[in-house]
Amino acid sequence: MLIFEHSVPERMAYAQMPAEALEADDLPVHLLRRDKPLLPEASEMDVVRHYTRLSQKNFSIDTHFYPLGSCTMKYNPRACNSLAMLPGFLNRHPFAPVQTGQGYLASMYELQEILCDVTGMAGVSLAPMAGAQGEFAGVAMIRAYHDARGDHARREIIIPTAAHGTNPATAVMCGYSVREIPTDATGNVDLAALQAAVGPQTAGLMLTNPSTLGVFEQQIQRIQKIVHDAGGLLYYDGANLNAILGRVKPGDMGFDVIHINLHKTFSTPHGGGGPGAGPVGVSTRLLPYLPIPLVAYCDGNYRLLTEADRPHSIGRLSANNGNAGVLLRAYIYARMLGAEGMHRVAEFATLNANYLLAKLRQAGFDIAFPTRRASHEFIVTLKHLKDETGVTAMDFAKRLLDYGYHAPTTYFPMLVPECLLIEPTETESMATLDGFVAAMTAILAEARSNPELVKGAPYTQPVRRLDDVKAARELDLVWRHK
Amino acid sequence: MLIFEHSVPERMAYAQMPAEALEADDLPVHLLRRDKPLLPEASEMDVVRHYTRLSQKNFSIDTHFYPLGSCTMKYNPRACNSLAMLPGFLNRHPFAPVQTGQGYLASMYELQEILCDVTGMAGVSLAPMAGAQGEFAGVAMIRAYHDARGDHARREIIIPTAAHGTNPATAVMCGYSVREIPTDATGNVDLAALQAAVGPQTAGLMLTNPSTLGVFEQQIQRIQKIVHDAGGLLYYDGANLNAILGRVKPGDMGFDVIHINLHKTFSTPHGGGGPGAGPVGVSTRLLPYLPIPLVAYCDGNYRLLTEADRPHSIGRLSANNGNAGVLLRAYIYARMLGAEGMHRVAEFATLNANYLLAKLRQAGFDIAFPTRRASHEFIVTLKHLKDETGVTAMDFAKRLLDYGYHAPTTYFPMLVPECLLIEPTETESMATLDGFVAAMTAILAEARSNPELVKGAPYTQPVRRLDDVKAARELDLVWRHK
Amino acid sequence: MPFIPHTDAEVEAMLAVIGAPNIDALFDEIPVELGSGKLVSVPDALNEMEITRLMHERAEQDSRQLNFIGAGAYEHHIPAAVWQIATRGEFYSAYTPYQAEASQGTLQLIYEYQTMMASLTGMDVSNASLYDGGSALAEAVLMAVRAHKNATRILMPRTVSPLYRAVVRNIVKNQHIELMELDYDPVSGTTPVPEIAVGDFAALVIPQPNFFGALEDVDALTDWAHAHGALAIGLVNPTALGLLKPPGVWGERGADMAAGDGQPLGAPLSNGGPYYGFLTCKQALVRQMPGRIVGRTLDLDGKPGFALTLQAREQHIRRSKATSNICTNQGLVVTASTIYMSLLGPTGLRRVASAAHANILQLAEQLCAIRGVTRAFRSPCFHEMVIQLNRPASAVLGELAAAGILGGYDLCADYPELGNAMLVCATETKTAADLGRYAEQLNLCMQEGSDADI
Amino acid sequence: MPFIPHTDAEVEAMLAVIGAPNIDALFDEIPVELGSGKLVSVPDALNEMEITRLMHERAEQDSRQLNFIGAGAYEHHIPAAVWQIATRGEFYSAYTPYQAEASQGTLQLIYEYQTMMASLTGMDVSNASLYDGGSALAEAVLMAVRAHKNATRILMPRTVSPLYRAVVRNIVKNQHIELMELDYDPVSGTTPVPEIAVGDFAALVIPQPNFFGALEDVDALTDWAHAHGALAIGLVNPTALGLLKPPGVWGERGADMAAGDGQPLGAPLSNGGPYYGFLTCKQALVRQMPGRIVGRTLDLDGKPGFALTLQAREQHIRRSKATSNICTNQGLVVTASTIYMSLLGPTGLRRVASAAHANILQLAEQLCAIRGVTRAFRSPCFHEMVIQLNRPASAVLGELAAAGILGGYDLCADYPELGNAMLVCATETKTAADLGRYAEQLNLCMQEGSDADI
Ligand SMILES: Cc1ncc(COP(=O)(O)O)c(C=O)c1O
Ligand SMILES: Cc1ncc(COP(=O)(O)O)c(C=O)c1O
Repeated sequence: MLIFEHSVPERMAYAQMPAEALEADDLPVHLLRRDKPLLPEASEMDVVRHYTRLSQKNFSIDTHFYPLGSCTMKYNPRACNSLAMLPGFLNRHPFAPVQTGQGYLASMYELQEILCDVTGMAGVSLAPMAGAQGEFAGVAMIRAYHDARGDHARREIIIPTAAHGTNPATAVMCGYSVREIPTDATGNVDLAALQAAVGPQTAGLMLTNPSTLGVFEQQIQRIQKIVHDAGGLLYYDGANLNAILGRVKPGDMGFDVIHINLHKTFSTPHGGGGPGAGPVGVSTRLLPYLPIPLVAYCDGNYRLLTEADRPHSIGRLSANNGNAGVLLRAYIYARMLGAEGMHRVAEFATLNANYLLAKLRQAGFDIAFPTRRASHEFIVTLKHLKDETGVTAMDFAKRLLDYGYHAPTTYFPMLVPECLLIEPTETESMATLDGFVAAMTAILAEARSNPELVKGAPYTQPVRRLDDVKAARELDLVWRHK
Repeated sequence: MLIFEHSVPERMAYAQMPAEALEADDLPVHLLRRDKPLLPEASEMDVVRHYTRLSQKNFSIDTHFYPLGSCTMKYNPRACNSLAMLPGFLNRHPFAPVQTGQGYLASMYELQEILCDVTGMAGVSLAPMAGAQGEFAGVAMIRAYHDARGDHARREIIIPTAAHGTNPATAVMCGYSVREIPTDATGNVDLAALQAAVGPQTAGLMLTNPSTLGVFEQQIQRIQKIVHDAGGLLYYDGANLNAILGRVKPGDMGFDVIHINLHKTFSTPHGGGGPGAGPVGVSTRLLPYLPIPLVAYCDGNYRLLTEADRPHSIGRLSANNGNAGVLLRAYIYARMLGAEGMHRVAEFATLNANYLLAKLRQAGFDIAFPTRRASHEFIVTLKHLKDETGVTAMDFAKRLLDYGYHAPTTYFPMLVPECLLIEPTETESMATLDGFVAAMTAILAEARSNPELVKGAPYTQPVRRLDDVKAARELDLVWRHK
Repeated sequence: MPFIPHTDAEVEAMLAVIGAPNIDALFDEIPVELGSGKLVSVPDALNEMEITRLMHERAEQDSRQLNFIGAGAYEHHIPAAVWQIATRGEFYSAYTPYQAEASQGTLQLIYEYQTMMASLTGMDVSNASLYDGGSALAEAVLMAVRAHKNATRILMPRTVSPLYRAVVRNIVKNQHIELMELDYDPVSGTTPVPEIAVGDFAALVIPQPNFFGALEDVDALTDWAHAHGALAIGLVNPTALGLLKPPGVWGERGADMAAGDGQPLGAPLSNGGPYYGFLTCKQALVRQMPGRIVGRTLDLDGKPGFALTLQAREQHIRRSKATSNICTNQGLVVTASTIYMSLLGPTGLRRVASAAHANILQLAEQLCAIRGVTRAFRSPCFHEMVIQLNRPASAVLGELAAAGILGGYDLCADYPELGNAMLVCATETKTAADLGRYAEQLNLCMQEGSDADI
Repeated sequence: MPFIPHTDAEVEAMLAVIGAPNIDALFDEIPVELGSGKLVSVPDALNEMEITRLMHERAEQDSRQLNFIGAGAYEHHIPAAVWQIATRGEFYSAYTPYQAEASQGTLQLIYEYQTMMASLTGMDVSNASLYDGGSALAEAVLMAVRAHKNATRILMPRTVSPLYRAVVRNIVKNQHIELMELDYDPVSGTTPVPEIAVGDFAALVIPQPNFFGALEDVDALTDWAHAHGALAIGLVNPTALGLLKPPGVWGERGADMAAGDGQPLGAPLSNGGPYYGFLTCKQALVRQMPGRIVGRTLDLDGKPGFALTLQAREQHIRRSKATSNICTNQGLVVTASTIYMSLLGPTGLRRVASAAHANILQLAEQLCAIRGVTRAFRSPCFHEMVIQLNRPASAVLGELAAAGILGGYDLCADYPELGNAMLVCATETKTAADLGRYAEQLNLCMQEGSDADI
C-alpha cells in the first residue's frame, strides 16, 4: 500500500502543525498556490507505521550479509550515527561564524590530515559529495593544471574498459573525450595499448586500483611512467581503497590525484543510495586547484578557506560545505580504528576475499582470474553454467535472496560474461562466509537439477521477479488517484 | 539462531572494550570469578544484526493494529522518546544535588499537577513503577490509614470477580484477605452481594471503572456510599482511565485512591513488557501516606521530599526515583495533548470502540453486553461459534495474526467464556477499524467453512502455534552448549 | 487533535453506524451528577516544535558534571547500538508478549537474557525482570519466606544499601516478616559471621560488594546461612560479577538466589530510572519465582520457539495466590541490557570491572594523600569506597558541586557513627585527568575549608 | 581490532584454506618498491567510550545560538519521527537498490518521494535526488542545453544565490556553456523581464523566492523565456511551495523544469550537509533527466512492485554518453524528507510557510523601526528580506553574535552595490519573544555602534 492510499482529505498529524498564521494577504494573488499538492494527509501514527513497515522490506548491512562488489558494504558503527547527530553538530548553520563551529572544524581538519596520510597525498579537500563528484573535481583539476600551463592540446582522458561508468561520464562532463584501452587476460592494463594511446593529446589516465576486476595492477609503476612521460596526469579512482588501506599509498605509486569514497572505505552508511562523500587528495602540483572549502588552522582557530584564499581553486562544487554530516561519521570511524586498526582493514578484507575465493573454487565455481590473488573482491563467472543450464548470473543472484544473502554485483565489470563481483569486507566473520558458500553451492546444485526453480527466483521476497522492461516501456513514475 | 550460536571463543567487539587494566591483585583470590560467564563472544556487527533481525519478529504499535483489550495500545509519539533521552536527562545521577536537576524536577512537579487535575484527587505521587506497584501503594495507604486510626479489625479487601489479577494479588501482598463479589448480567457490580459483603472487617473495595468488561459502572455512587458507610475506603484501578479522560474524574466519584497506568493512558511505550509507571492519586485523607519521593516547589526551587518531610508516608518503593524516564515521556505527551486534546482522548477512544462494536455486531458477532454502551473497549464472545465449529477464541486470535492484526486480549476477563476483549484506542483510523472488521468477518466464514484452517493458525509468523504445555512441563529456561 | 486521525466526515459516518447523534451520547451511561470532568489546570497543547524547545531548555538546565556518585546507580559507557536498537519501534512499542507467535523477537531476547543473567550470577534460572534492585530484593525476601515455609525472619546486614533496606521494609512489612539488622565490623566495613547460635531465619542477605563498596566474605556467610537452615540471598552488582565470584558458587553449596539492579548493564543514570531488578535462583526454587519467565518449546511443525511459561505462578492466573502482584516489568531496559551484555561479552565486562576497580584504587591513593581525608575501612573494595573528612561532608560536597564535581554520596544521615563520611565511586568512565581533577579540587576544599573553620 | 570479528584460530584456518602462510602473503602482488603504506599521522585508536566523550565535548563547543541566517539553508522544526525512522538500519545501511526485490522499502519510498516532489513543483516527473541545490541547478542547466540542442547560453539572474551561481559555473564551465547574468531592479530587488530582443538561449533560470527573499514575477519571466525559444527553469524553495504557485503552472505553459535544495524538508542545518538537490521536469524531458528514477511495474505474479528504471540514461550503462556522472545520490536525506512531507501533509507545509512568512513580516516591522535600519527592497517576500544598515554589517553581525544571535548573512562581498546590507531570515521556529530579542539587541548595537562611530 502506498502512503497516498492511507491519505484521507483533511486528516492531519496535528502535533506537527504550527498554529494557523494570518492569511498572507500581502502576497500578490497570482503568485499563490491554488491546488493542494499531493502530499499525504495522514496521522502521525499512519506515517510512522507505514515507513517502519516499508523499511522492513529492505535488505541491509544491519540485517544481511551484503557482498556487493565495488560497494564495500561493511558494518557502519552505530556510534558514528549517534555522535554525528549530536544537537551541537546538527543545529549549526553552515554560515554561522567560525567561532561557533570549532568542534566541527577541528574534526574536519583532522580528517583532512588523516586522509592525506592514508592516500600519501600532499593535500585533501573534503568538498566533493560523492565519488563521482570527487572524480569531477579531480579531472577538473587536471584540466586546470594543463590550462594554467597553456597546454590546451590535451583533450583526451584514457580509461581502461573495466572502469566504473562514472569515470568516462566524468571525463565528458569536464569537456574531455574518452579513449578506452583494454585489459589483458590476467586483468592488468594492456601496456602496449596504453603506450599506443598516449600522446600530446593525453590529459590523463583514470585508473582504479585494485581494479574493478578485483586484482592489483602489477605494472602500476610502468603505467605511471608511460603516462607521465607523455605529459599526462594520473587519476586514481580510490573506490577500492579498502583493499590497500594502510598497505600501500596511491601517492607512493606516483599518482597525482585520487578520490576516496568515504561511504565505502570509511564506512559511512550508504543510506539506500547516499549520501556519500568523495574527498580528493592531490600531489603537490595540483594543490592550488583543490576545490573549496578547505579547513585551515591558524592562530589557534580553525576556519574555512574560500576563493579569496585560494584564487586558483576550481571553486566550490556545493553551495555549502559538502556532506558535512557524512564527513563527521568518517572522522569518528577513523578515530575509532586508529592507525593500527586502519592497517588491519585491508589485511582482513583481503583475507576474507581470498578465503571466499578459495572456498568457492573448491565448490566448483569458475574464478574469472584464477591465477591472481584476490584483492578485497573477486569475480566468479557463470558463463559455463549458463551454457549448460540456461541459468544466468541474474537468476543466481535472485536465488541468493531466497537464501537470505544479498546478491553480489552482477554484470559489472562488463567485460567478464555472467559475472558476480563478490566483496565480503573485513567485518564479516568466517561463519558468515561459510554460510554464503553453502548457499552458493546449494544453488549450483539447484541450477543443474532444477534450473526452472532458479530462474523463477526469488520466492521469499515482498515481490517476485520484477518486470524491468515493462518498467521502462510503460513509465509509471508518479502515483495518481485512480 | 540464538546470539550464543553466533558466539566464538575470543571474539570481541573491540570498540566496546576499555583497555586491559592491571590485574586486580589486591583482591583476595577466593573472591574472584574463575569461570567465564556465558555472555556472547560476538562482533559488534553480529550483535547489531542479530537484534535488529530479532526485532523484526515482533508485532508492535509501530507496525500493526494492536487492539489488546485492557492494554491501551495507542501511538507512542516519537518525540516523547527523543526528548526524554536528551543527554541532560539521561546523564543525571539520581542523587545529584537538586540544583543540577531543576529541568527534570519542574517537569515532574507539573506532571503531579496534571495528574491531580485528571483524577480529581488532592495529591499524586509519581513513585510507583507500574500499575501493580501503584495498587500496592494504594492499598498500603488504605492500611496505613486504618492503622493510624487504630482500626485494626479491617482485614478484608472486596474485589469484583471481573477484576484484573493484580488487584487480589496486591491485596494479599498488603496483608489483606480478599473477598470476591460477583458481577450482574449487565456488567455492573452485584449491589446486593456488595451490601452483604461489607462490614467492620472491610478495609476497602478495589474497583476498575470502566470495568474490565468494558462498561461504565452505572451504580458507582451507590457503591461508593455502601463502602464508605461501612467504614471502608475506595480504590480505583485506573488502568482504564483512557475511557474517561477529561469526561469524569474518579475524585468526583468519591474515590479515595487511584493508580494510573501511564504506559496506557499517557502513551508511554510498553517496551515489550515495561517499564511502566503507576502514579497514585489520593483524596485529602490519604495525603499524609503518599509514597516518597514527592516533588515540592518552594522558594523558586524544586526539590524531592523524603521521609524527613513526610513522616507518615508509606515510604519509598524504589531505591531511586521510580521510573523517571517513563514519567518524562508521560509529561511530554500530556503537554502535547493539552487540556483540549486530553478531553478528546476519551471521546475518540469511545467512538472507536462503539463503532467497532456496531460493525462487528452487524457482521454477526456476539457481544457480551449487548445492551450496554462500550466504553473504550468491549467484549465479543465466541461461545456459540465454539459450540458450533470447535473454533476457540484462541484459534480465532491466532488466525488474526495471519491477517496482519494483533489479537485482542483472550480469556480475560475470565467470566465471559471464549472472550475477546477489544480495545482499538483513539489513535486508530476508521480505515484500520474497517480492515479489522473485514478480517474478523473473513475468519468467521473460515471457522464455519474450514474450522481446521483456523485451528492450525498462524501460518505466516516466524513460528507456527507453540506448544505451551511442553514449555511448562519440560522447562527449558536457559540455553546450554550442546 | 494531536494523535487522533479522525476527520469530521469520518466521525459523522461512524456515529451513523453506531446510531448515536453525537459523541457525547456515547457517554450517556455515566451519571450526570458526576460532573463534567473538565480539566482546569492542564495547560494548553504545545505542538512538537514547542515542546521540543521547552525540553531542550530543561535538559540543558540539568547540567553535566563530573560524577563520582554511585550508591546504587553507576555511570558506565553505554554503546550507541544499545538504545538505537532497543528503541526500534518493534521493541519499543510492543506489549508484553502474550501472543507468542507474533512476539518471537521479544521472547527470544528474554530467553537470551535469562541465560546470560543466570550464568552471570551462577544460578540456574532467571526471571524476565522486576522493577529495580530494591524491589527485587524485596521479592527475593518474600520468595525465601515462601520457600522456607517455617520462618519469617530475615537477616539484613547494615552493609546493604539503606535505600534497599527501606524498600524491602516498606514492601514486606504488612506480611509479618521481620527484618533483623546485622551490624558491620567498624574496621573492615564488612559483615562478620553472625554470632547467633540457632534461630528461625528464612534467609540471610549477602551484599557483594556491599554498600560501602567493600567485599564481604561471601563464602563464610553463605555457609553460615546454610548451616543454620536459612537461605542465602546474594545481592550483587552485575558489573562486579565480571570479576567476582558469582553467588551460585559462594561457599560450599552456593547461594540460593541472587538479586540486584541491572542498571549498570546498559541503563543510563536517567534521574533514577527506569532501571530493572534481576532475580535468579537455583532450579529447586523456580516455582517460587515471581515475575515472567520465558521458556523454549516447539511449534506445530517441531520448530523451536519461545513462549511465556510457568504462568500459574502469576497474578493473571493465580490471582490472590500468585507469587507476586507484578505484571508489567521493565522489559525495554532488559532489552537494552541484553544488547549491552552481548556487545561487551565476558571479556568486555571483565575489563569494565577491572578498569573501574583500578580507578578507585588510584583515586583512593590520591584522595587519601590529602590532609584531613582518610579511608574509612580496611577491606578490599570493588569500585566504591568510604572516605572520612575532618570537615562536614555536606559542606565539602557543596563546594565540589560548585566546581562541577559530584564528589560522592553523603553517609551522615544513614551512618552517623561514621562521622563526616562519604561514599565515592569511580567507574571505567573516569580518566586519569578526571581523577586528578577531583583530587586537586578536594585538596582545595579541604585547605580552604579548614582555614574557614578556624 | 575494531569491527573485525576474526579470532586467531579462524585466521589460521582461513589461511590454511587459501594455502597462504600469513596475511602478508596475500599482498604479494603489490610491488615492494611501493613502500609499506605505514600510516604516520593517524592517531591511535579511541574506543567508543573515548570517542563519545571527545565528540560530546566538541559538539558542546559548537554552541546553539538564536539563528536568523538563511541564505539557502533553513532552520525548521523536524519531527522526531523523521530521523528515528530514517536511521533504522534497514534504510540507513542499505545500498542503492540494485536488487529490486530485496529493496522494495527504499524503492517504494523513492516512488512516493517522486510523486510528492513532482506534485509540489507542479511537474510530471522527479528523479531520486542530486547532491544539493547548487549541483541540481547545474544539472538542470546541462539538461536544458541537451534538450534545447541549438543553444548553449543560459540566462542567470543575479537574484540567484551567488553560491549557486558559483557552483553552476564551476560544474558547467568545461562544456562551453555560457552563463549570462541578468541584473535586478534596484527598487524591487527582482529580475525584470529581459530586454534582449532575440537570442540563442537554452534556458532562463527563475528563482522563487529569489536570494533576497523577494518574489519574482514568475509568470512574465516564464512566458518571456518560452516566447524566446528558451526553456524555463524554476529554482524554488520547497517550503515556499506550500504557499506559492508551483513552477509547473507559471505563465501560460508552465516552467519546464524545477530544481532546488530539499534541505528545508527535513534535513537539519548540520554545518551545510548532507542536504539534497531535487530536480523535476515535464514528461517530454524525462529522457534527459540525470540521476536515478524509480518506476512502478509488475512482478511475475502480476503484483505491483518498484524498480530503478530508465537506466539507459545513467553512467553505469551509458558511460561517456550518460546524462550525468552522478551515481551515489543523497538517498537517506530523501528518506527523511519523504517522511517529513508525509507528516506535514499539504496543510502542515502551508502552515509552516505562512508562519515563516508572518514572522518575517513582523520582524521586518520591528527591525525597520530601529534608527539606521531600512528595508532594501519593496517587493513582497517569503521568509527572508534584505536590510540595510548605517553601520558596517560585519561589525553589527559580530556584536549580535557576541550576544548569542546570528543576525543574518552579510551581503557586502556579493552585492557591494547594496552597501551595508544583510539577508535576514525568520522561519516558523521563531517565537514572538525571539523576534523581540533580536530587535532589542539590534537596537542596542545600532545605538552603541553609532555612538562608537562618533
Ligand atoms: C570503482 C568506482 N568508482 C567510482 C564510483 C562512484 O562513486 P559514487 O557512487 O560515490 O559517486 C564507484 C561507486 O559505485 C565505484 O565503485
Ligand atoms: C485493569 C488493570 N489493572 C491493573 C493492571 C496492572 O498494571 P501493570 O501491568 O502496570 O502492573 C493492568 C495491566 O495489565 C490492568 O489492565
